[in-house]
Amino acid sequence: MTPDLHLWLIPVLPLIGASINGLLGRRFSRQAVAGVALGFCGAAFAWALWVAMQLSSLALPHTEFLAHWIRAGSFQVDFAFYLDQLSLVMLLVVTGVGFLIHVYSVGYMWEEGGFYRFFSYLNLFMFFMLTLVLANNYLQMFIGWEGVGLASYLLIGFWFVKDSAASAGKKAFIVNRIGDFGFLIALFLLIKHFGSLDFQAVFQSISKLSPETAGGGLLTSIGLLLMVGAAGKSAQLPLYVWLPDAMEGPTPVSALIHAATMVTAGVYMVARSHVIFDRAPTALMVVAIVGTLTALFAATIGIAQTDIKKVLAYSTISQLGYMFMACGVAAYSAGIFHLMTHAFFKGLLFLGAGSVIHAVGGEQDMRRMGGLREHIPWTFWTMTVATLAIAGIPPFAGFFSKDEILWRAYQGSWVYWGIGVFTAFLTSFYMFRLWFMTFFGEYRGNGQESSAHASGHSSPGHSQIHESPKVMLIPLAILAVLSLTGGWIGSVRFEKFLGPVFYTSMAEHAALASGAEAAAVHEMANLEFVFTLISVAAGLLGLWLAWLLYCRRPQLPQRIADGLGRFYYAVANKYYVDELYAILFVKPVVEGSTSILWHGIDQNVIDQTVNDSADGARQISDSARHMQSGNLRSYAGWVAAGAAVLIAYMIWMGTR
Amino acid sequence: MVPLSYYLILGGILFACGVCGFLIRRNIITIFMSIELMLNGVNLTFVAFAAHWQRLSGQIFVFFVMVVAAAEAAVGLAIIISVYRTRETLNVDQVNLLKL
Amino acid sequence: MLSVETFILVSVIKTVIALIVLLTAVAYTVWLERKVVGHIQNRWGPTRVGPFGLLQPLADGVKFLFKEDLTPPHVYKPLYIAAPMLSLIFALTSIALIPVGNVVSVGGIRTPLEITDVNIGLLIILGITSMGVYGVALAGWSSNSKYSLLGGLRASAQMVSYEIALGLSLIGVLIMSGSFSLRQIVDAQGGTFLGFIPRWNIFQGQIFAFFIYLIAAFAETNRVPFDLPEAETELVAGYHTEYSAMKFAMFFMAEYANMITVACLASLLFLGGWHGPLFGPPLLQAILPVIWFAARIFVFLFLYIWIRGTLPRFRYDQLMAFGWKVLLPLAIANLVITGFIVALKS
Amino acid sequence: MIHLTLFLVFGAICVAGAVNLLVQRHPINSALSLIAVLASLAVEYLLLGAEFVAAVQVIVYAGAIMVLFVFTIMLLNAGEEERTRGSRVAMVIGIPSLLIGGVLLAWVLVRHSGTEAVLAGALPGSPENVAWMLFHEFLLPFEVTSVLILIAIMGAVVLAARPEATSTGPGKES
Repeated sequence: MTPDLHLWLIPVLPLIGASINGLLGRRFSRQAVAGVALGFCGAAFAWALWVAMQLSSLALPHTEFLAHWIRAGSFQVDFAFYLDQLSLVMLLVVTGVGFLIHVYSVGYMWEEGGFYRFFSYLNLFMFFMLTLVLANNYLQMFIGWEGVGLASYLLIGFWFVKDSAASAGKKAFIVNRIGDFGFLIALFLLIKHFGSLDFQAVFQSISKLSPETAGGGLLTSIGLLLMVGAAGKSAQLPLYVWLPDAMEGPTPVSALIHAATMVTAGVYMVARSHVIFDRAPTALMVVAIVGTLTALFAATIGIAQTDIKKVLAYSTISQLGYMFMACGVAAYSAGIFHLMTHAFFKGLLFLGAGSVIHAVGGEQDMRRMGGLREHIPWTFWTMTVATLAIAGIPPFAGFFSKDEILWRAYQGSWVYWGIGVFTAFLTSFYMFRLWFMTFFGEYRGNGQESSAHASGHSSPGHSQIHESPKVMLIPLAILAVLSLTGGWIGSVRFEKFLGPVFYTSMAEHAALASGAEAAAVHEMANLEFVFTLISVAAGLLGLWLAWLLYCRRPQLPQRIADGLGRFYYAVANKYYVDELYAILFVKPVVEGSTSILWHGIDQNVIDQTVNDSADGARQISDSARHMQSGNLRSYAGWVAAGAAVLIAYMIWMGTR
Repeated sequence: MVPLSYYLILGGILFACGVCGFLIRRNIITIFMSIELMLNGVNLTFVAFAAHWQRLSGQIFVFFVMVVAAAEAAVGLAIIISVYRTRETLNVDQVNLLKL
Repeated sequence: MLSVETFILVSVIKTVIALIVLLTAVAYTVWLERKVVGHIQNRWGPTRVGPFGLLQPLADGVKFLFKEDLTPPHVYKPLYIAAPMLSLIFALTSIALIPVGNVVSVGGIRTPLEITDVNIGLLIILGITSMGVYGVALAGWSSNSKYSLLGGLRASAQMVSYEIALGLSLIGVLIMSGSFSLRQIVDAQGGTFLGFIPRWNIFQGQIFAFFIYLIAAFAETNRVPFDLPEAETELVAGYHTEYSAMKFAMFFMAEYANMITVACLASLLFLGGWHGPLFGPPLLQAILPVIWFAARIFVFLFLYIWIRGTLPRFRYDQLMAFGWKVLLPLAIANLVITGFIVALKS
Repeated sequence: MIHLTLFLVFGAICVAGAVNLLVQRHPINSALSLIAVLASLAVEYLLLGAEFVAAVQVIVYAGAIMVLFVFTIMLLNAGEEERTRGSRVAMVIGIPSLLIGGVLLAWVLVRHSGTEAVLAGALPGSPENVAWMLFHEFLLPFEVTSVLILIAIMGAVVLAARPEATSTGPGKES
């Protein structure tokens, strides 16, 4: 048996931190709160690193049993932890990026109220995320899944006095519920048909089934339902609406939860369930289509956004679309690879954006920024790295992962590839648009004005544009390095590393990869190079266009916008999706609830029943209370009458 | 020899008189005495049945009834005294605060 | 068994004799009291009417009879009239159950020297005595006078309270003899032990009970030192303040009759009843027990009077406290101990 | 025969006392009527052979409980009950009830009289027998009633004692 790694410590450490801060943090100084939060989060990271170092000595997948949880007949769920290459990658990403963002948050949130609360939530999030990642079964994963939703809700609504923050939190929660609904039904189906939720047990029984062809069946349904869950958590097409609103939360939260880790849980889950998807081509296709469309759709919206964090939010959705696209063409390792690099550069982008916002005193509108290059050089350079990375410019991390995805997408269908390349162009365009608008040109903002428009960063001393403190810059620098170098591992090596996870269960697939495909690979190398050039060109084109429009001729975008007219407004208003949803779903539900459930059923049936019975009781009592006259003798009379009736009854019964 | 039913009828009459007294009298002490009358009516039936069934337990019950009556009289009369102290009346119709 | 007619005849004769004897005794107890108290107070007492004033009771009776029977206004008349009668009736009734001697045969008719012998005689006497309180209470209340009312209240409270101690003190004796019948109780005390000590209950460990009984009896009869109900200096005359003439005489007679009853009970229960040395011719032997019995009663009555002439009066709260807090616990203790000993013996 | 006579005589006294209790408007008269009822009931008990019950009836009921009543009446100086017009309810319900009761009584007398005679004195309710029963079969209830009495005593003392009064108030025995 492999050594006991005490994997349970990894999630539990942040939980301890969360409990300490949550229960006692109010009395602690900020330093102590930060110390506790960083200490436990860092300890989890360190433990994860140690686990990674033990990897060579482990027989993967490695499971550690902790306790029995549910035992109902033959159905059994345990608390257990599951470690394989996939979860290890996630583990390192989550703890590493999470730790860096913790560090960053200390600087970012230093002057905020509820400091301890923030870190308590943050640690709580870490706990749930790690539970999700390390889960041994779907149910435990679901705990983490729901838990991160909870933490996300709490953190989005961190500034709960702000109405928009509170409703954004609610929106995130409710939209996620829809996804969870699908997830849950998928779980029920799994229980029903396989009698277990344990990954290994389920996958073992599934791998005995043959792939389902068109028309679908059980696995297709499960896959589609899992995809619904993933779409909710990872903000995919129908259910993406909560993520832009989630930007109401503090920027580190956006970086950690809504860019680097939580939103990728869907990708992780699909990758984890690859056994199911592999045998459900229809579901897989849906995943690919959804991912592709989301990538394109979100990228187009991102072009017209002016809020720096909203741009990044749509960018995130778009990049998540890429990941799903990858998963949808069964290139799970490419998806996970992109997930990792995306965690680096998107986390960096958010943190950089946070630094920018911090610098300009809480301003988030890019139209009021500009020329910040000289004021905040560190932020500028790290953001540059991140932007280049996301735009897919070699040799930055994003290039490798995105290129891999596009190449694999092409193998799936050229349509995916075409849209993917176009999206890459758009991505490059809007990211450089952001870059140019923020750091180049003249400063368009106004110190006094901006301090009034704040999401919390409104203390008077902030009117001067200033660089962020070191505690924020160091994580930026580290993430910048990772964004630069993160891709150098190379997709091939990464794929080989993750190979056991995705191919062990499909022995024939491995044989295919090693045998028949080996010849084709060599042949395709040239083609792949061409494709790489195309995608780089798309990125550079986006850079050039952004330079043209937002640096060289800043008045041009307006003219284009005017020219496009309604279409531009549609894009700027996010295609009115929120409004559409409001009309299609929210309004019917609210109206229906109001007129049928509230006025109709609740007031007219339930309340009416209760009220009528109460009124009836009262009226009866009203007449009956005159029996209680206070007159002793009338009471005695009633007693005597009752006794007489009783005696009469007894006599009658006796004489019968 | 006296038939059993005579005793029972006598007990019934006493009991009925007690009930009537309880219902028609207003003096709280008289009402109390009506209760005692009822108890005695029952006691008579107890004793009569004890003789009828040749079981002594009927007489034992009478003792218990007497004990209860004594306890009741002690407490009840104490209550009457304190009621009289506060309300200055023995008329139950005027001691009617315990309503609504 | 006697025939019904004989039974009734004998009963009537016995009742008449008993009543005459009792009333005479009452009258001469009054005379005795006046004489004794007089001598205690260093005076002569009644001397004028007859030798040694022996006819004084007669004179008193005549006076009461001929005195105007005043009925004060505002009295509640039915009870005002009934109260002294009740008092006297209950006082005289209990004598019916008291045996004064052995069973005698007169003209072939064997009859016990008592009006009737029932096996729960003592209980009936207790019941009758407990009823006696009504006369006092009703008299006090119906007189519609504050002195009477206070006296009546005091008397009834006192009598009810001391009745418990009195009854409990008797239960020791009942345990010893195992019967409620006074005759059997007396029979159980016949003979001697250790050669010369008579088997009276008082010598068989019931000495405490005897003193408890004695004290309770004083209180029951409203005698000094427990004569609070008729404390002249406070309440004029207590419950019979408003009474005069024959009604007053009835109370008077009731009180002394009660004294005699109590003395009889003490003799029967504690002092061996009519047991005593028997000698002489058969006639004397038949009469001697009665004489012994009468002697005990006389001693007892003398004790009554003696105490009246000697002791001061209790305060009322002291009286109640004494009854409830001293006498009653003592009586219970006596009862428990007696029961324990008897249980050990058997 | 003599039993029946005695029963009838004292039964008549009983009923007369009970009715008198009802109709007398002064509580003291009612109390005395009740005493008469109780005393004659004691005689009835004697007729039934329950001599100990009879004695206790007189001693406890007539001699203690009723004394307490009389005492209370005296203490509170309860006056006559004021006259009121008879209530309509009493007329409407009471008189038919009375009639029904009377009919029932007559029916019982006619149907059941003389069927089962009670043997007077056949059941010796002597103190010995009663005590045997009381202290063997009914020991627990007996002890429980003693607790009841104790509680009643304490309750009476607490209720009747004036807060500022000394402990030697009348009417605190039971």
